[in-house]
Amino acid sequence: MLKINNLTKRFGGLAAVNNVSIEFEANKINAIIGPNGAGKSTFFNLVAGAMAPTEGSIEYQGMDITGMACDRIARLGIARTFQTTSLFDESTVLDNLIVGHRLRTQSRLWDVIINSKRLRDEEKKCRSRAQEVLDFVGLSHIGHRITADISQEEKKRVAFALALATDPELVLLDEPAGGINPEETENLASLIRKMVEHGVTVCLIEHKMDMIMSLADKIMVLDHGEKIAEGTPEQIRNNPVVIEAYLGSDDDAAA
Amino acid sequence: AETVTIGFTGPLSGGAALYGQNTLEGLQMAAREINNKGGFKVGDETYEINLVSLDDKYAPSQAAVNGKRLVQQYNAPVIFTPHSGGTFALQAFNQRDDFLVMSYTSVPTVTEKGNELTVRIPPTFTGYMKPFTKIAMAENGKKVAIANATHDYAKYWTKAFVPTWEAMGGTVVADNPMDYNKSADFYTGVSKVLAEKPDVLFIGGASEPTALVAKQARQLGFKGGFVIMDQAKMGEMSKIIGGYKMLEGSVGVVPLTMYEEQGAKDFVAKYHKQNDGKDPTTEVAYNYFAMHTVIQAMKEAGTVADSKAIRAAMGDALKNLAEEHNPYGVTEIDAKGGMMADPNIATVKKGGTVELQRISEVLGE
Amino acid sequence: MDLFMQQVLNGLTLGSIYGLVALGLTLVYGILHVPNFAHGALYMVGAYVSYVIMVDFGANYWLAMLGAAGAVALLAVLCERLVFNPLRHAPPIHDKIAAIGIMLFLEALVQMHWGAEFRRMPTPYTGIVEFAGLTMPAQRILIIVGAFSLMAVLHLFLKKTMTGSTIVAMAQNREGAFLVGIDANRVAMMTFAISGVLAAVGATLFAPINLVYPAMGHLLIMKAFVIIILGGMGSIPGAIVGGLIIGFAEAFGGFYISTDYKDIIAFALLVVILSIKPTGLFTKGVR
Amino acid sequence: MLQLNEVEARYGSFKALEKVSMTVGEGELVVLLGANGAGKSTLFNTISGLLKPTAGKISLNGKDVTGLKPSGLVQSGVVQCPEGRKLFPEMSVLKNLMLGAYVHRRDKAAIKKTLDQVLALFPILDEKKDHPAGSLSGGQQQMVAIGRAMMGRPKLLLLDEPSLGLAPLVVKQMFETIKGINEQGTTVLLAEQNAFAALKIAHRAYVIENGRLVMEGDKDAMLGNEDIRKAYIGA
Amino acid sequence: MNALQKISDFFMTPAMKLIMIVAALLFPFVAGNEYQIYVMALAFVWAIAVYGMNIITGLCGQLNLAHGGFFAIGAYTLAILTVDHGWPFWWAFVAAGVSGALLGFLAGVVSLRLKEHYFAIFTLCVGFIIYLLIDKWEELTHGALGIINIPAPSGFGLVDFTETTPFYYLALVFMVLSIWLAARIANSLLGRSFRAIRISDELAASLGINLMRNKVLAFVLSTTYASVAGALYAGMVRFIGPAEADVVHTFDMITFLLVGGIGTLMGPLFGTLAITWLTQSLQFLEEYRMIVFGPLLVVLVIFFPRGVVGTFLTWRGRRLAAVQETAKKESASEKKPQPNKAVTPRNQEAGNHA
Ligand SMILES: Nc1ncnc2c1ncn2[C@@H]1O[C@H](COP(=O)(O)OP(=O)(O)OP(=O)(O)O)[C@@H](O)[C@H]1O
Ligand SMILES: Nc1ncnc2c1ncn2[C@@H]1O[C@H](COP(=O)(O)OP(=O)(O)OP(=O)(O)O)[C@@H](O)[C@H]1O
Ligand SMILES: [Mg+2]
Ligand SMILES: [Mg+2]
Repeated sequence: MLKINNLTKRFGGLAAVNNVSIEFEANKINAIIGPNGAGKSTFFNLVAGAMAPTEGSIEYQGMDITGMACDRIARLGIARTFQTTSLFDESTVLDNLIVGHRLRTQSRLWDVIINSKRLRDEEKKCRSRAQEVLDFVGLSHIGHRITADISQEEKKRVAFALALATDPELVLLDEPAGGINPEETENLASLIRKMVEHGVTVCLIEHKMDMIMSLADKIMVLDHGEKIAEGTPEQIRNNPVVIEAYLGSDDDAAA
Repeated sequence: AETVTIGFTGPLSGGAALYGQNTLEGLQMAAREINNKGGFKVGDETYEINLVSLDDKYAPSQAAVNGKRLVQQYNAPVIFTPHSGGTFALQAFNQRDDFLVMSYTSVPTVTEKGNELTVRIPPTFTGYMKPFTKIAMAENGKKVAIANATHDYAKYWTKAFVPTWEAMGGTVVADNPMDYNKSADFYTGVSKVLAEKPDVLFIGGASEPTALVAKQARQLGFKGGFVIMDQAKMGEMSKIIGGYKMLEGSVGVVPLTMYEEQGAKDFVAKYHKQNDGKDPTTEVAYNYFAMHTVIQAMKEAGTVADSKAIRAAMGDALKNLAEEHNPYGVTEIDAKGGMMADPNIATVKKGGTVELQRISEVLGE
Repeated sequence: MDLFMQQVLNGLTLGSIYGLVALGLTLVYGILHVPNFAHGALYMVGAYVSYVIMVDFGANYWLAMLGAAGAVALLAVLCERLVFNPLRHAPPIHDKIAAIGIMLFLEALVQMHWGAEFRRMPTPYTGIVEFAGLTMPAQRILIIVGAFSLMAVLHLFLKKTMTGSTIVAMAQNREGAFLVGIDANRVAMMTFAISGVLAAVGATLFAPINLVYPAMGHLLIMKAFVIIILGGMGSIPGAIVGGLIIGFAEAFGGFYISTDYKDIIAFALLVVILSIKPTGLFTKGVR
Repeated sequence: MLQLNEVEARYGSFKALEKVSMTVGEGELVVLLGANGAGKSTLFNTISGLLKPTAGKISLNGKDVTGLKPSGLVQSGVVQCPEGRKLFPEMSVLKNLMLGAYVHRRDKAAIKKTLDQVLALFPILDEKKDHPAGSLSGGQQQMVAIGRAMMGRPKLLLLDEPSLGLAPLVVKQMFETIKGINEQGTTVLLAEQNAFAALKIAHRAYVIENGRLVMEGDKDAMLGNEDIRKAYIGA
Repeated sequence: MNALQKISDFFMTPAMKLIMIVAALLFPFVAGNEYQIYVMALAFVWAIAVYGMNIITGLCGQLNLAHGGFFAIGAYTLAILTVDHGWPFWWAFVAAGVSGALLGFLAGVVSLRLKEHYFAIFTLCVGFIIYLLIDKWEELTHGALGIINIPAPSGFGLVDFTETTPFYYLALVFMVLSIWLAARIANSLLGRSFRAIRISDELAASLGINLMRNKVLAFVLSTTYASVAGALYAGMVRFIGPAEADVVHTFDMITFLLVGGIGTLMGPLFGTLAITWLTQSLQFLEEYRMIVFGPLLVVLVIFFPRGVVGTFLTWRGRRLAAVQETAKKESASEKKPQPNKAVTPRNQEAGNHA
């Protein structure tokens, strides 16, 4: 589904991502782990089109998307969440989600002026999609609340729903469980599984090893911008290079 | 007694506030004078003046709004405005709404477009072209460089001045007007025109920046004379640059304080008394005169409401106006509503002495 | 050649004053992210205070400068306390509007008190210095020397002293500055005070070759804004270099092209530079 | 050393802390456990003075410090390493650290010593010391934040979720570091979601829920508590 | 539900809109004099421009300080075409809108590459360049002299728009059209795209929204509004000069927007009318009125940052959420199915950007 060839991104002298090649399969959960500053977020930025790579290519469903603009890539079916998401505070939660489906609609200024049937249909479609994703992330009970008033954790799930509203085939989740307690992490993990069941491919950056190990079908480990390992959780857990660079020998702390 | 409302819209705040306030001051001074004497009589009725002034920040649209307000809400038959833009904006509806525009601007177009209810208070500036040119050429030479301001009034001036200068055998060696109100510094502009070695520098805007331009020209080694546009008054300039020495060889207009005529002297004395010896500006004097003229015209016309009749009585009003109310000695109004006068112009001779002459004297008419 | 050198000196005069005013603006922007539209009004008040001290109290030029610096610093601090501090969490448009409110207020106040007329500020330095065919009034030399010395002092203060660093720190993270024990309010006040001082000194230096009137700050503040976005907002070298660029653009553009179009030249320059480098000349690539 | 008495804090009308009373003794390492939004950061910000309590009293070594400004508290030795780091992004890493020692700015020699310690603790920072802090990765920035707090040579160090966004290996080192800091005599109050690791190095712990302290106990009692295990350790 | 809440609900109903329109239609009959009608008509013209600003600044989050410049471009296009080239008013009027759109497109493409404060100050400079061009390019614009004798809108022999009252209705029609279109845009998917950009560029782009295209569209819409307003203005005041392009007008418009409530539907109108009448009533203070007005502005942004309409809407939104919460609790305790959608009034969500 996603094929990365010799991807490199340099900031000045620093190679944040260095010659990484990997292939992610459809309908799987793919995780990226690695020490801080390994280049994980940068990797996501490259895939999502927020930055152009210095070298290398990205192929998505057989199509070369290297250097393509962010919004086009989103329309091709790649969605993402950010570590910190801002939302439209003065609107209701549901309202925030409607725009998520905008990229699947065709209406232009002209439709708006004449209030065309197309526009009305599409607005209906967006609204029902928003309701769906809200149900999906389990927040339908707060759809009417002003976004400023919901809890931080609920906001995270709204951001999640927003990504889903774009009808993605691949979602990139950057540390979705950062600052979330174990119970909620577990809920989130089931949510991710549920997404895969519904035919979405997931790419995930996370430091919570428990979660990764139980969720991921495939893990890529980055260090200093380079891919140092790739494989199933089992393989990664026992990979000495990874242990050396990242996990540490005593996994107490990673509990 | 009854009251009659006279309106004013002009810049009372913002960059042109000083100018607007000076014009208003002249109107207020006259109104106060009349009211203190118990008002004025039209027919059997005695009226007092209620002068309502509104700020328009020099914006034509605000002048229009103010005009509407003065007419509709205050029933003013006469509205004073000290700028051409405001005048044009008022002219869009003054005939329909039936009020007289008293315009303090020397831009000729305000009375040339055939508006029947407009009076232009000062004489047009075109009268200065020939005498200024004649004197400047005689004192200095035939090469002029243009370095006056860029606002509308200065543009009008330049447009009239250049052909006159050339028609009388002169050449324009440089043309580089500058924004007098907004420029931080004139050095660059002045050195640019001086590079063409002119005999005469044509300058002018508000008095104070004009004085700075003259000073900087001297600092940069200019030895010729200045033609000073009438908006700047030599007297006020001399205060900024310490006397007339720097203006040697220049021609321009002088403040009323230097006029020899009795009307002028009376007015200046009166003003000095009321203002701790401060000199009156031209704006004060002309608007003082204009207010008296309007009231005189009301008396002549026998009405305080009929603006057409008041306009029609202007000519007679001028004839019967007391000398002390007419510092500039204006005697006539033309058919289109322009006041006509024969003002003094001044030449600064060697050593900084100032010589006054009427325009008609210079031209030998 | 003389004429060329003359323009260089003119450019320096203008550039140093522009730079000084832009510096105050950029510092305040750095701390509160407020484009302080009232800065031009502070400059204007500075000129009036100097004028009053010299003309009405007959004090000496340098004393007047000192007095103006103190008074405007106080005024700037008041603005910070009463207006910008309460607005620090508000969306950016709000600060701008509030700044405009202050500007309108100060201008109206000055006009009420001193009237709208042009005033001429005296200076003891009326001589003209001539060398190598160049004429240079003493006051202009004073402007250049004074402005650049002040900039140098400020630079050293910000770079070399811990107190200076607190200003830079706070510009980058207010809460972070709190947490290391910096009294952020004091720093904000100090910054506003410095910007006030820069405005007042700039005004006292420049007013003697110009005029003092309520609207005198308008175009200057506009130019100062051009300068700080040209140089990169919040950047100190940016403000100085930007000031010089605009000063020279005006001097040379005004001389070799047209004085009437010199402002257009400055603004066109801005469009060109920002089209090439959208964050200004001196911003680093990090946010 | 630190004593809170019925402290209350609000955001507008929302009561984020309710009657919080707690003590932290000299030399202790106390952990504050709580779910997302329980009020940990709010409590920390209240102690460090970023937030003013609406009721209650906070005292430090018997001295009332309620409502003191953060700068005052740093002076008295309370230094917080905040959630979200709050670095000076365009300043170099080194300058960030130096500013951490702002209140000790006159004591040049001591600053140098602390700096060496910090750089030894986080060698990557030594490597990056001339880079702007904002160009570092999330985890590296966290190190700068902790390092900066340590530069203040705190008597009481408040660490708000220092492990947030850190790689497991670094988390482990981090906890060891914290333990080390504590053993050298600094009192530490630590907010964590990583309850197990935190408890292992702690002396005592409090549990906060919905702005209220609901449980307190020493390390072993906490580790043995079934509810705690279920709610926060997830084992 | 108390009386206050009932009233607030009433504000959101279609009946309220009807009342407002009827009130506007009746205004000339109840106005004390023509001056009030004139001021009102002028305020309507300004309001049109402010609605434009609300699209780029309120919805899309880009503070455009060149707005006054585009107002002037509209006014000048109309004036030049009618006075110098003898075009009929309405043709020139259309051309004014088109030139506002075209020049807006050009300016937008250049300036929208910049972000936040850079964009704001850059557009401030764009506005100043427009001013300078108008002031200096004498061959085209008559420079500092301005353009006089601009014709009033032609009434095709049916009405005379040089009269104040007919012009008032004309301005009213254009303003209602503007609000109608603004509402359409705000509540449509297009408006939602704009708002997503306002939240964050990054987020919007990740949702597949083409930043540049949408920003330029919003910018062009806003400049078109501004130039249409400018053209009407020229037909009303019938004299224009370079001062029309002064930044002061832009500042005025921001003030209107802020007082009314930025990003809301009725805010621009409310703010424009409120401030216009306030300044008119402060006229008696003459040159000192800024001493009152300046601090008033400061107080307003400190204590009512969302403006009047914005404050009202937020308050109402909270209340509705609370009402639903209790409704839900009650229904839950009665073990009925949740009347989720039934409770949501249709205009609730419109209300937030309304
Ligand atoms: N815009 C940028 N400019 C310069 N350097 C950058 C930029 N963005 C990231 N870097 C550098 O690239 C490297 C990789 O950063 P990245 O944010 O991708 O790490 P990460 O793997 O996501 O780390 P973490 O887990 O801590 O979030 C870091 O050394 C960082 O300092
Ligand atoms: N600035 C604020 N305004 C309003 N409410 C706030 C604010 N900051 C926090 N809250 C609310 O106060 C409560 C406690 O938040 P706090 O940040 O203290 O939690 P926490 O325990 O630190 O959570 P986390 O583990 O996510 O850091 C939450 O419900 C949160 O939504
Ligand atoms: Mg990252
Ligand atoms: Mg927290």
